[in-house]
Amino acid sequence: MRSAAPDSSVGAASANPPPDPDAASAAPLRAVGLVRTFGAQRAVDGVSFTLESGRFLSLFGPNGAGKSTLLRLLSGALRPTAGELRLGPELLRTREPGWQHRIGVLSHQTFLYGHLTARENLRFFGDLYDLDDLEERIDAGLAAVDLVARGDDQVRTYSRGMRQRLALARTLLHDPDVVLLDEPFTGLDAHASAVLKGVLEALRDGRRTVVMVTHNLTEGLEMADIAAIQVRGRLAYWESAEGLEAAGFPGLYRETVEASA
Amino acid sequence: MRRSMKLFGSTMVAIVTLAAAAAPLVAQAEELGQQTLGRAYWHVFLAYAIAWIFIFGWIISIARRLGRVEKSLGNLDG
Amino acid sequence: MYKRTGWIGTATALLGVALSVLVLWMVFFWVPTEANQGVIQRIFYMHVPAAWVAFMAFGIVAFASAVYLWLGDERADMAAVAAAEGGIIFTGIVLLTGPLWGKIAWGTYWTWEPRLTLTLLLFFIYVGYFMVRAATENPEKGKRFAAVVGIVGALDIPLIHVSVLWFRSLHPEPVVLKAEGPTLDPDMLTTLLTGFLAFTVLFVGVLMLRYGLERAERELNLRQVTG
Amino acid sequence: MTYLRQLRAVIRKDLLQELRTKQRLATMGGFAVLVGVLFNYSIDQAIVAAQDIASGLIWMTLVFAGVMGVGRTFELEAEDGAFQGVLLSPIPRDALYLGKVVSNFVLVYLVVLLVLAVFGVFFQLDYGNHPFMLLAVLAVGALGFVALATLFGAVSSGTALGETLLPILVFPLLVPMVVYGASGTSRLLAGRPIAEVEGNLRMLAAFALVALFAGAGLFRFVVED
Repeated sequence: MRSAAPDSSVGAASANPPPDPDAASAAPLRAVGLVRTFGAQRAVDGVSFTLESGRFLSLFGPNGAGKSTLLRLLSGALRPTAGELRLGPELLRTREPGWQHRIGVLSHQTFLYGHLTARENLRFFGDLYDLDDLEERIDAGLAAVDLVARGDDQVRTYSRGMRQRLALARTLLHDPDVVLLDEPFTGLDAHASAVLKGVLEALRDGRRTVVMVTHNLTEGLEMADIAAIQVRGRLAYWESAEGLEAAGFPGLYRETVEASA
Repeated sequence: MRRSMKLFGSTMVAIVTLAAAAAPLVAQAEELGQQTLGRAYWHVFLAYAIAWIFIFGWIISIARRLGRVEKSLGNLDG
Repeated sequence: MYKRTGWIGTATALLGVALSVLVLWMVFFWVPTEANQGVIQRIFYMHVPAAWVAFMAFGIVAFASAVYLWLGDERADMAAVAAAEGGIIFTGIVLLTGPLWGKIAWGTYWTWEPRLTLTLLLFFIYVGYFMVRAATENPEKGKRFAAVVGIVGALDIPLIHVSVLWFRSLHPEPVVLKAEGPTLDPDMLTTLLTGFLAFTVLFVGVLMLRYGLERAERELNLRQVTG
Repeated sequence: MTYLRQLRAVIRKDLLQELRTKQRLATMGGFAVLVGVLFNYSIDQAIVAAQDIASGLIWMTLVFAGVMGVGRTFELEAEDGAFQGVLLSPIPRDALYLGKVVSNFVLVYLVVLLVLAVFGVFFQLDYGNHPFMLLAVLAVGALGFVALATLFGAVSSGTALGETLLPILVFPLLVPMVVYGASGTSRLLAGRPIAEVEGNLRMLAAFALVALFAGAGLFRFVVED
């Protein structure tokens, strides 16, 4: 049985003696020259960056800029046409369990089965990740997103906000080091989006790296340590969000997009 | 472009050769056909005609597509 | 590289055409008429080589598909498409000329003669191969789907062959073709072998041209989108 | 251990889902019964005895109902992107494939049993002296069918044509299964000894094995981007 603790993942257990538990989580997420083409189209066109662990990256960009493709490359669902991806010293090899254990993805689609209950959904995914102490994890996860009372109801009876909260619990069930968010606020009412924000805020324990793709400039900037703008497959902007004025950002965004388009 | 023209030219030469070879055959076939086994002869002719039409249809279609693609590539270059 | 393929391909195809003309001459002017079946047996010199080419093409499709899935090499996929297109042409020839023979030799256009049945199924596998390609929006996915069709088809074909043979033994044909003796008349054998040689050379030559076309088309496609 | 746990999770999830919705069982079962009704009117039983052609009817119903049911597998997975979530998890693709094969097999075999029961009543079929051999022939045949249909169901659901493409891809490949399955079944229905069917069963098993190995090996090329 494999526990999902970060130090037990495949890559860390290489020839070298096991590193101290924090080493793996302190690892930066690094992309070098990532390219992904679909047929003749270059959706992601030479993206390189280093994201220190514990940071929150918000990735903005117009439609068709390749943001989702970049996110899918980071998740390992898509194989890069060229370039490589590393978490610390560890090279991402697509479709290797070692990587998949360390990544959690939350999209605007929930990845949930409507005819299963919340617990059954989590149990299914927990089995796929071969998690230890699954029932405890499920209890904790449901408690974190405030769904304990509805845990045995079928997901199709849930509201959109509840589903998204459950999806968040599913994303974090295996305790990933890197969390990827693809437009997580799409279609959420104010309340659900506040709850989601609260849980995402709690994710920032300095250990987890988060990458969020979003359209919403204010929401995205509010949470970010780093703001990036992707235009036509390339990263056109990459700055620390600390010095950024929320009021001035839309103008900056528009300029960047127009300059690169 | 030149290559595809060459290909097309060779196709035409082949067809002419085939026609030249076939003309006496057809004459002979009509003669034989009136004597015996007419139907079998016609089936044999038909079979060979089908095979040649298919194969040359394929070659000609390749030549035409190649011509078109090379023209477009030439336009991109020029 | 592309230029070389084009030149060698054209030369090989021309040689194939020349050999095919030679076969025509042999079939219609030179080879003696077979005693049992008569004139209709002359279809055989083209029909059997065409079937051989159709199956060889499928072998190439399956092999190139496996290489493509394994190594992800675009060239393997181009070879597979080229061979599949040839395969569908030659299965078409076999399927149309077989009944022409059958009508005279067996008295009916279609019988569930095992080899003819096998060719029909092969034809449909080729049809599926192209449909899968045409129906996918992401071309990379279409290539992989087609490769899967090609490989599974190739794995299944021996089983199909055994089963249709067995089915035939279960239900004897109403008019059974007399087996040719173990030794074919030497002139007939020469003609048949020339037929095999002609179609094989012709197929290989045209395959190279088709490969060159596929290459040029993809190059054009790439440059149109990026350039 | 991990592998078995993942495999079991897929099977359990699929069956649970089917148990809740009964979508596929209802369509397949309804189809099978209605086919029986239509067959009744399409056959003049004064001329042809149902017993003589029953094996063909059973196998054709199996194939058509099976294509309907198995073709839906991946459409159901597409619901709210669930399959993407599965593909992001570390489950080996062959475990995913085999899990799907098992759950589809359960459904198809339930329909086979329904067909046997319904046709038995409709046409007063006599299932011969070896009903268990009959069940075995149908089980091995259905396994081969499901192994191919699951692989190509994933292919067709990935295309713009969707499920309509599945029969075109899979029918030519099913010939060995139909030949050995239907002839074995008709021998059993005619009361022939078991020894005459053992060869058929062996060939069906060979077919199922080839299909399973091909599917397990190739599935990952079908489901991934």
